[in-house]
Amino acid sequence: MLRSHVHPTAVHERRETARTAAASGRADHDPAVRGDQLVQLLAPDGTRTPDPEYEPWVEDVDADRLVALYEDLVVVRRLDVEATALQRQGQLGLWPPLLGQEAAQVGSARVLRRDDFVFSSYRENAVAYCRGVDLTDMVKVWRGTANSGWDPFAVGMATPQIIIGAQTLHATGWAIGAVKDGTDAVAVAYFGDGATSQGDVNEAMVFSASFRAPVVFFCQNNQWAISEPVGLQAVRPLADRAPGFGIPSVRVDGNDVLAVMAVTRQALDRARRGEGPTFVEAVTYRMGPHTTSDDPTRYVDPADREVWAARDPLLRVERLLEREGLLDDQVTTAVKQAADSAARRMRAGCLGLTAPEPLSLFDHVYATPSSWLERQRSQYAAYLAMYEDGDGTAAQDGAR
Amino acid sequence: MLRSHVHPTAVHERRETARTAAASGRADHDPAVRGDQLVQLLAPDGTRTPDPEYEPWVEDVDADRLVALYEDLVVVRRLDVEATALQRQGQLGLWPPLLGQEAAQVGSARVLRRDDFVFSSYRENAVAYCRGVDLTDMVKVWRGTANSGWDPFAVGMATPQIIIGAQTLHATGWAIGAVKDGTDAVAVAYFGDGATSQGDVNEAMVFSASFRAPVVFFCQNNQWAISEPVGLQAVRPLADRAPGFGIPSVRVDGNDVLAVMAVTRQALDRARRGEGPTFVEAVTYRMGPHTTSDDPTRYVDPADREVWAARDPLLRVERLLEREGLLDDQVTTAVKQAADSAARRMRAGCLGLTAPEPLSLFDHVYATPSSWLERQRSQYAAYLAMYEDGDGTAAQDGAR
Amino acid sequence: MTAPTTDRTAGPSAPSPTAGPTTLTLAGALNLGLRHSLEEDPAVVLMGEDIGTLGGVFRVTDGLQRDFGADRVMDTPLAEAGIVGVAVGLCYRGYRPVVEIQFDGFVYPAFDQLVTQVAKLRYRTQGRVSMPITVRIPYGGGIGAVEHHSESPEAYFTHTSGLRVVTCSHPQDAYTLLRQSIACDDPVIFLEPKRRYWTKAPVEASLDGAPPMEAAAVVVEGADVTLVAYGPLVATARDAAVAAADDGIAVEVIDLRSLSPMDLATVEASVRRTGRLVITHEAQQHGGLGAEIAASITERCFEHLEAPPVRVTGFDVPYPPAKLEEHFLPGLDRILDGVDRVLGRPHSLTGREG
Amino acid sequence: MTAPTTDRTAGPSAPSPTAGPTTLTLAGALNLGLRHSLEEDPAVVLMGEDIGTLGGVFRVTDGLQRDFGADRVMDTPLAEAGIVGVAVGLCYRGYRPVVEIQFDGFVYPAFDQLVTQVAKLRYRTQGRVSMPITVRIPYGGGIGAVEHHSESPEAYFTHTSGLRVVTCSHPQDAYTLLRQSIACDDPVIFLEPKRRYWTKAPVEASLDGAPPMEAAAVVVEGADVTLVAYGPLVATARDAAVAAADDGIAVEVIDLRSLSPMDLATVEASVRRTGRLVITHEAQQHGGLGAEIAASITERCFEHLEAPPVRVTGFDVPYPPAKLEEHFLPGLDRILDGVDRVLGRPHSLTGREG
Ligand SMILES: Cc1ncc(C[n+]2csc(CCOP(=O)(O)OP(=O)(O)O)c2C)c(N)n1
Ligand SMILES: Cc1ncc(C[n+]2csc(CCOP(=O)(O)OP(=O)(O)O)c2C)c(N)n1
Ligand SMILES: [Mg+2]
Ligand SMILES: [Mg+2]
Repeated sequence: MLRSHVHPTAVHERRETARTAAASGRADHDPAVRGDQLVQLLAPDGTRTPDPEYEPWVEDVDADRLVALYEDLVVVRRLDVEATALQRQGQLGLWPPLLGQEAAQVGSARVLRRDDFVFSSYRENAVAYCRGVDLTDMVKVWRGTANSGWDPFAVGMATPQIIIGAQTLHATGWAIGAVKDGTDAVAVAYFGDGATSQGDVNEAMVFSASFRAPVVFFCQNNQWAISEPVGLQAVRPLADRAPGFGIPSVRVDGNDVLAVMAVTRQALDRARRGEGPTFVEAVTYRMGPHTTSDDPTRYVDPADREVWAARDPLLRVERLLEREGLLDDQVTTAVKQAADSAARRMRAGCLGLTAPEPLSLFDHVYATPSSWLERQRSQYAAYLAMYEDGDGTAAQDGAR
Repeated sequence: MLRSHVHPTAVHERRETARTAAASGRADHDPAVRGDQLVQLLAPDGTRTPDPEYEPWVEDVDADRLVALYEDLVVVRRLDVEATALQRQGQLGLWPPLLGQEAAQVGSARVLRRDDFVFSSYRENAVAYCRGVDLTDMVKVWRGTANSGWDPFAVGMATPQIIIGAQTLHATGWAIGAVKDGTDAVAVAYFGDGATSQGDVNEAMVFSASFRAPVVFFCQNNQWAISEPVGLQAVRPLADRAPGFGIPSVRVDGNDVLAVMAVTRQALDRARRGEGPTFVEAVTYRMGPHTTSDDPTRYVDPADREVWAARDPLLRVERLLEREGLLDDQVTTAVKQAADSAARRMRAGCLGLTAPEPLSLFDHVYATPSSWLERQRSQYAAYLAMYEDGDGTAAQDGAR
Repeated sequence: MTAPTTDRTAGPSAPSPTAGPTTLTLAGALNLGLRHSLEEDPAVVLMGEDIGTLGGVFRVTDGLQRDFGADRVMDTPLAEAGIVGVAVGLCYRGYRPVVEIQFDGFVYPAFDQLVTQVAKLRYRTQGRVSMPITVRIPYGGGIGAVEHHSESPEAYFTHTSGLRVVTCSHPQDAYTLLRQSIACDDPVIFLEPKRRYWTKAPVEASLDGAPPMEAAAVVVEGADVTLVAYGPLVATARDAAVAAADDGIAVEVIDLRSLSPMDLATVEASVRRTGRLVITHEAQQHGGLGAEIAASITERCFEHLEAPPVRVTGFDVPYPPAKLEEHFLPGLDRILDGVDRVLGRPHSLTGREG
Repeated sequence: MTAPTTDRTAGPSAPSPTAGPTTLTLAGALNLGLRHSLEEDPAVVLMGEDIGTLGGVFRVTDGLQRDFGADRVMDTPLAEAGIVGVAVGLCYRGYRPVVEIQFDGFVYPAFDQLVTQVAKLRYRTQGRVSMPITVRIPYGGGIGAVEHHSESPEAYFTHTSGLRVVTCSHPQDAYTLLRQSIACDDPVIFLEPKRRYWTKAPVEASLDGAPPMEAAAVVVEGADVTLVAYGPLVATARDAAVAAADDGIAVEVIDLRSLSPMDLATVEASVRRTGRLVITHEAQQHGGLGAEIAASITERCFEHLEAPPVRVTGFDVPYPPAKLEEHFLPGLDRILDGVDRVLGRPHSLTGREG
């Protein structure tokens, strides 16, 4: 028979939860999420949505933890706004805003262990924040002073990947290595909806399924790949793609920080128990431009944006806190101060970043010196030395 | 909820046939086909298997047509044996046998229209035969006298693709073009189980689903990619992969010529009606080596091969013909003669193929002459002319 | 990532092929070339990421989907191998696909389809299957972009038999070469110097009397040194010629235009007069196109050379961060230093070996 | 496709690193090198298509999965981008992956991962992330194979900053260079001359006293002409030197070994003595490595050159069908014709331009 169902096989036998549509409904009228159910624990109005399967995964989230999550969300949004401002002021060359995707990033990143490892794209600055990336390091790439800002091994996160989808294979390789090493650490690959069309991402699913690699494929479906709507990449929900590769998947309300935490924890748990990869589709929305160079007025319907504005990931935590009486002045002030202080640190760090020393151009191409390149370096040093001011600046006109 | 089911969406709403397990069962004990049902119309013992969904697609197959199919199967097997012999005798450099895959190839190729277009790999010589490829043209590549043997437009079939999976994208592009042209012709991409791991094949599924391209992805799962069993490429049946891309799929007994015809017709019909791509997994077995250079004793369990020998695609048609009293001496003799005659023609054609003229090396690199290459050609002509015998043979030692 | 973009394309009231010269940016001239190709030949289709609704991240395809429909100007899924592989299939049906690769650094996923299919299909099929694909790639640095947005991959393509490679340096050639590339029955890698997208000049929107696609152009005449450049560095080379003139040195600047095949006859004729050759490109030096030019010209003009050809190129490092790119890219002064070197005047390596 | 294979590898009773020379085929020496690398360093893992149970289509990995387990010698799914991308991830965890690409023509799907990731990760991360990957690629023609099985893609890699590229021409170097490549903290493209897999010679299974990976080797001394070759053509170049000696011409043959970086000092020293340079490789000429050698040596030895460097290479056409490959590949006579040319003796182009 022609089939559109994927039948589970013995290879990856799993409990099939006979789940009611409890968590769904709210988003069903929306074309972006039509025809499918989203895991949700926290509704846009700040009420908790009961979900017997996923509730247990966040039962440790007490008042303190909730406030901490709120602070994260506020801080990363503040940092995003600050970086956008820095770009507008000419201090950064470019910035890819994450506005709207805070919950997807914070929720998933905050449940990782130190020894887990993140392979992300360029937009995961909130993930980087949660991993402990220094705020100055975070903007180096965007200021153009370095091709990457931090030491991946110090924070358990690779530096931003610009080639769409390439990092999913790296995560898979890391995960295969983790198994070889006998650890239960997990690799997490972050990528977008557009990335799912790339061969690399599909090959990562093939390899990770074959090797039962402990990797979580965390897809932020923010509805756009620059100007292209997700419907151009896929005619079915992205989460539907994984099961055919033998990878269980889950579709979560990506603007619900609790639900994101829950599904990510479940995926991590599967991976740690040796059950292999999981695919998470976090359904969210890119509220800003693709990058500061983009002009979304050319392709975004403002009405759509409005619909999503009502699902704001930060606001719903704020409402929950209000409902539960946790949002007193003290908290509000502390959170605001944390955000402002982070923004100040990022700004100061950014402004302090200067162009690297010219001859550093030749550093770190190879681990061991190359005769050929050493010659070029010394010739360029001689060239720079011709100029009186010694630092070679007068000589520099390559970009004109 | 974690899911392994793919939910059909409104985008590709289709009839879900509540089909019983009638056609399955026979192969269920076999690891190669475990856990799933195969469409089957003709059992290994030559009995017809009733199947209300697929039966109608082959109801025009009368006695004559059945005998013709039988002849096809016998002829293509005979040609395959002949080509293998030619290779052993040093007349061909290499040959990729199709032994065991006759029904999958003949069944699918014989239901195509003249204006459909095939994009295949290197193993589809039975498809080429059915498309009307000249037998001498068929062996040119393997004798090394040309990089491809025939005019694709004369027979509606591209020449063999060696880069695994690349042709699936070509089929998709052709199909997109066919829609633009307003024709209901269909592209058929043939590829193997191993190919499903390549990015290209997955991207072909993405593009064809997005553009609703009339393409049939015909995957011959012959259980092997050289020495690698299909289980290394996929932990679930290959047909399970397509639905997640929005492409309906079907798993068919690839050794049953009638079932293959039926599912292919259904797929072609969908495509012609504008319903887009279909994925067919023809479950079969490579009874011979990967190519004449391969040594399958290093990796094939002879017991497995025995299991599959009992499912021989040719034998079961023979048994059906016997049962129906259609296999009299006249038919047997005629079929044998057709096969022998084809083999003789192939052999004679092969032996008549000689090395191309040396300077043809420079032909057809560009449509319009290139100054650079014309210079090389004339310099090489001068070089050849230095040698007394004029044809340059004394000069040729490049390969030593 | 997208680089800064502006909206300065030809627009709907585009000059017709017979209307006489209009002042256009290089990006606008490309847009007009695409428009006229679409108008002239129904087999022409455009494909790429963000080329439809958005009009491309550099707006080179601005307005074309609106005017020619989504059937001819197709936004595609985000997969370069897929785009090029699908273009191959369209060629089998007689189409002439014009593919946009969003930035230089994103062409590599398509490399297999380009090298094993696009470049080889005509040869493989003894001329039966044509691949009239044009692959447009914005390339080169100087725009302060992040990694993978400033590369010069031309040498990978010029080493690939079966491909043609051309590049433009000013609006007129943007128009002319693009239309010729699309009309060409061979696959053409069409490299667009992205930092020159906003250069303005009058454009004659006609192919009448246009030089052939293969021809190099002498853009500044001079008797002392031959300076070969292409794409983004032609403007820099012209500036260098002006600066050298102040020193009494007459630099002849050749804009190569076609990188494969190259019009070496034009270079050869010049070097036979000047006896001195400087080649400049942004791409890394090792195995760059400069090596081929130097080697070929040495082979053809050995007796005429007064000094070994000098290459002024990017260094053999990955493209550096934006704040270092001025050191990577050949600029006016480094080119002049190369000119001094072939002339035996004091230069940066005076007194050093080699 | 697989090419003809035989089973002549070192086998389980492989000589230990200290056992003294054994006669091995080039394929056997590679097998032994892999074995010793696996023994010496637990971080070394092998990945590829058909390398485990089958032992590789050329049997270079024969017996290694049996002896080191499927955990260290991994058959992978059929996807080259996947293999290389996964190898990158393994490097992040401290592994040293040795990847086999089955044939030269199948490396292109991995090109993106090689160029944008493997080559650039160290630079991108300011030295924090190492990519000690070795990519083994059987390359070159002369085995009568079908399309995509006879290519010489080295120039794509030698133009890619961040990669090292080496190739071996005889069993000893097969062993030595492979072990050095695996031990190297940089990514190395390791090119194996497939038509020489069955060449036999004594191999010292030790790295003691081995020349550094970067060093070229003068394999035949001679005062009249310098002939630079690498990989499969070193044997042909040696034969050419013998043939030339009959004519009283002393050809110095240099086996380049490392293609990036190149040991030009050795070539330069030779050319300063001979004043004449011939370069040969199977790869297409346009933008091939020969262009870089010719350009660089001209730059460094201009005053010493008596004639322009001559390149004897594959022609600028896609790899032809097997029955034409003898015309494509540089052979003894074409190399000798090149030698005649640099010596000003009568040759095929005598009386022609250029
Ligand atoms: C291989 C490659 N092709 C094209 C691009 C250009 N590009 C940068 S971001 C982007 C869209 C990515 O969309 P998605 O994967 O949904 O991630 P998002 O930007 O929405 O986070 C594109 C096409 C690229 N960086 N890499
Ligand atoms: C890109 C690429 N990688 C590797 C190969 C080498 N190769 C040739 S056939 C083959 C196995 C293909 O298996 P499958 O797709 O199942 O087709 P089958 O040979 O079984 O018909 C391999 C690995 C190739 N031809 N192309
Ligand atoms: Mg997106
Ligand atoms: Mg197979």
